[in-house]
Amino acid sequence: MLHTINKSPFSADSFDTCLKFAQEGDPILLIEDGVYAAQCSSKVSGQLAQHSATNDFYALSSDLKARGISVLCDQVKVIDYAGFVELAEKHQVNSWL
Amino acid sequence: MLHTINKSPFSADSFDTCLKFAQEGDPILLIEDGVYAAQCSSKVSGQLAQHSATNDFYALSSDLKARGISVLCDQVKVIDYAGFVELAEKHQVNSWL
Amino acid sequence: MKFAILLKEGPYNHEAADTAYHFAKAVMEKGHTLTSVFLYNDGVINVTKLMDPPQDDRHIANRWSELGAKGVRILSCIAASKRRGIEDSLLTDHSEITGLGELTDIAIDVDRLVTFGA
Amino acid sequence: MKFAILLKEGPYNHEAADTAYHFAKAVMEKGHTLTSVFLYNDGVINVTKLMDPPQDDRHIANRWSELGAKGVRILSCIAASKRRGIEDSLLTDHSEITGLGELTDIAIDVDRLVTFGA
Amino acid sequence: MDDNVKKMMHIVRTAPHGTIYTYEGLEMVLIMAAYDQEISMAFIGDGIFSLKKDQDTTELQIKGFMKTLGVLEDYDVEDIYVDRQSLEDRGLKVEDLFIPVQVLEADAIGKLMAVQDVLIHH
Amino acid sequence: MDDNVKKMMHIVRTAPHGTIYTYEGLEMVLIMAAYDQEISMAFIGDGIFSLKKDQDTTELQIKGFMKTLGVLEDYDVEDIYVDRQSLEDRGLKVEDLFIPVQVLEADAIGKLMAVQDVLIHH
Repeated sequence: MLHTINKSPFSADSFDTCLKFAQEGDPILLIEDGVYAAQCSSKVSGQLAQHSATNDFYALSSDLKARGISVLCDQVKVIDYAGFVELAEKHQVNSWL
Repeated sequence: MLHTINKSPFSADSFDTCLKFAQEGDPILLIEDGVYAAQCSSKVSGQLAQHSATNDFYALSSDLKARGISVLCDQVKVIDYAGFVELAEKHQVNSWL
Repeated sequence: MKFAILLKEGPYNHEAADTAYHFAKAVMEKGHTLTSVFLYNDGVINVTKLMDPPQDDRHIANRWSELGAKGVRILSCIAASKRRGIEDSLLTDHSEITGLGELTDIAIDVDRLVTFGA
Repeated sequence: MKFAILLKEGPYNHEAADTAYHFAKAVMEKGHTLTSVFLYNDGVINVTKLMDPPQDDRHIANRWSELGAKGVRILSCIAASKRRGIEDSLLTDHSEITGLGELTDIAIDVDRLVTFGA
Repeated sequence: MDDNVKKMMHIVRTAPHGTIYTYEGLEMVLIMAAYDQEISMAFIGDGIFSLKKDQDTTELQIKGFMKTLGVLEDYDVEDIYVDRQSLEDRGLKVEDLFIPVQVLEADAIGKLMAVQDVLIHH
Repeated sequence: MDDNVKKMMHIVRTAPHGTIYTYEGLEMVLIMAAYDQEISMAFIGDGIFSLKKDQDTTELQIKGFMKTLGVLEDYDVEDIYVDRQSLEDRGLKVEDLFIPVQVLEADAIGKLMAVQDVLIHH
């Protein structure tokens, strides 16, 4: 199952909640304000690093650029909308609004 | 200054943020989903109790009833819209959306 | 005292429009003047006369219209309205489209500008 | 594969309408079928033809209309539309108002129903 | 599995009344329940507040949804899951809820999510 | 104090682009700045992300607001405060921001709030 998170991990509970319910091996895609979780050296980067042992993290390129986020956590792969569709081909989608 | 908080303390940062910026003596009014902070025995009730030493807390009656919240923290005074207006007469209003 | 309201969310989707209305009524019942309700962001959707909620629910556009009839100016920001497809032809009675300069005049004029939103 | 989109927020106020559109285009570019975009909650505001954003910004209603012209059904939930003042006379080209039964049929029919919202 | 029967889970994550998501979410669930699909609901985070007993929106003058919650069972929506930790964090017990539910750990709900064909958050 | 001059603080608390609040908030600030009032801005919580350098919305195809941020000074909006803790929590430094700001502790910003005539959150 592909999980998408679209809210900032600093002001909403989507990031925490999604990580609680996602199963091992599920890919997690950060979109919209959710991409702030991909930036390194913040107070949530430890949490992301820890979960990267069991889940692959992705972030949407156009959302990163729009927000000027260039220094990412190592564990995050940057993809475009074509990559988003490819993940959605392989997995059902669970959008954590 | 009267501070209003209209979001659940469990899923948004308005409650925490407002408490950080409110000055001693400022009244704090919980409205809409903000009234969930008034319910006793939750994981945020300690925080409210602690701040009640320096700030008066109020919660809007119609919002409490709509949500079935009847067991409140001792420190919270229940008021109606007339009470809201009275607080706004005495203080400028800072709505922490 | 002179009050005004800034409402930043649309009807039904958020409670802000309800809270703003109940607060407005209480302000007037206390004998204060409510000069205006300024609609910004999705708040502009509050004044479409095409709104048609279920019979057993409140009609939010009619509430603003009712306050407008009592002399409260119900003002919808033009830039925000255009983005969301609100124009003069859609406006409920006693509401009008205006600019942010008007909001500034209101902010200067009143004793309390109270914001409701999400 | 067959895809459909459920869009739960209005235009401009939230990025959801943008994300949904870019995803829709990428789905079609990959050679998949996008059967429909179903608008719910404030999402119904996406299809008003009165939308008139600044010239140098994207025109979100036109985007849906453009997808509609390519055969994607652009569907606005009737109950949600009525609450927010969206009716047939306002609809942009290639969009229609329908019921939640239609969304259920879509959910049964497609391989992926992907939600965008706030 | 019958090709025409899909597993659809509705996930309620928002508190009631502050936003319309729970209300319009329940409208969606009732319609979908009329089709012969496997419908379930999960209440997570602030969503559990939507199940609280004694909600009375009369004074607030907005249409509530307690009646809708009450008829879910008649529509055969009987698989209703609640996240245990969400209850505990919010100081609620299962007795505080208006309808019968199954209280599960997050991991158990996550495993149920994993087998769904459609998931919609409200 | 001149009766006709009011202190108005605009408080930006939302991240950019995910919602329109910062964008439409800046539109409001520019208009208000044309009147002779004491306008200030405070960036708190996710609001500080709105000040991040190098935001490029071209690929996202939405209108950005970097130009608007750039002209605030020309409109005499020069009292721009940023909450220190919000920066630190988000792993940002003042050098990461697009315009000059004053970084203050929450309590200092709170004291500035206390003397305002009008406060608007975006």
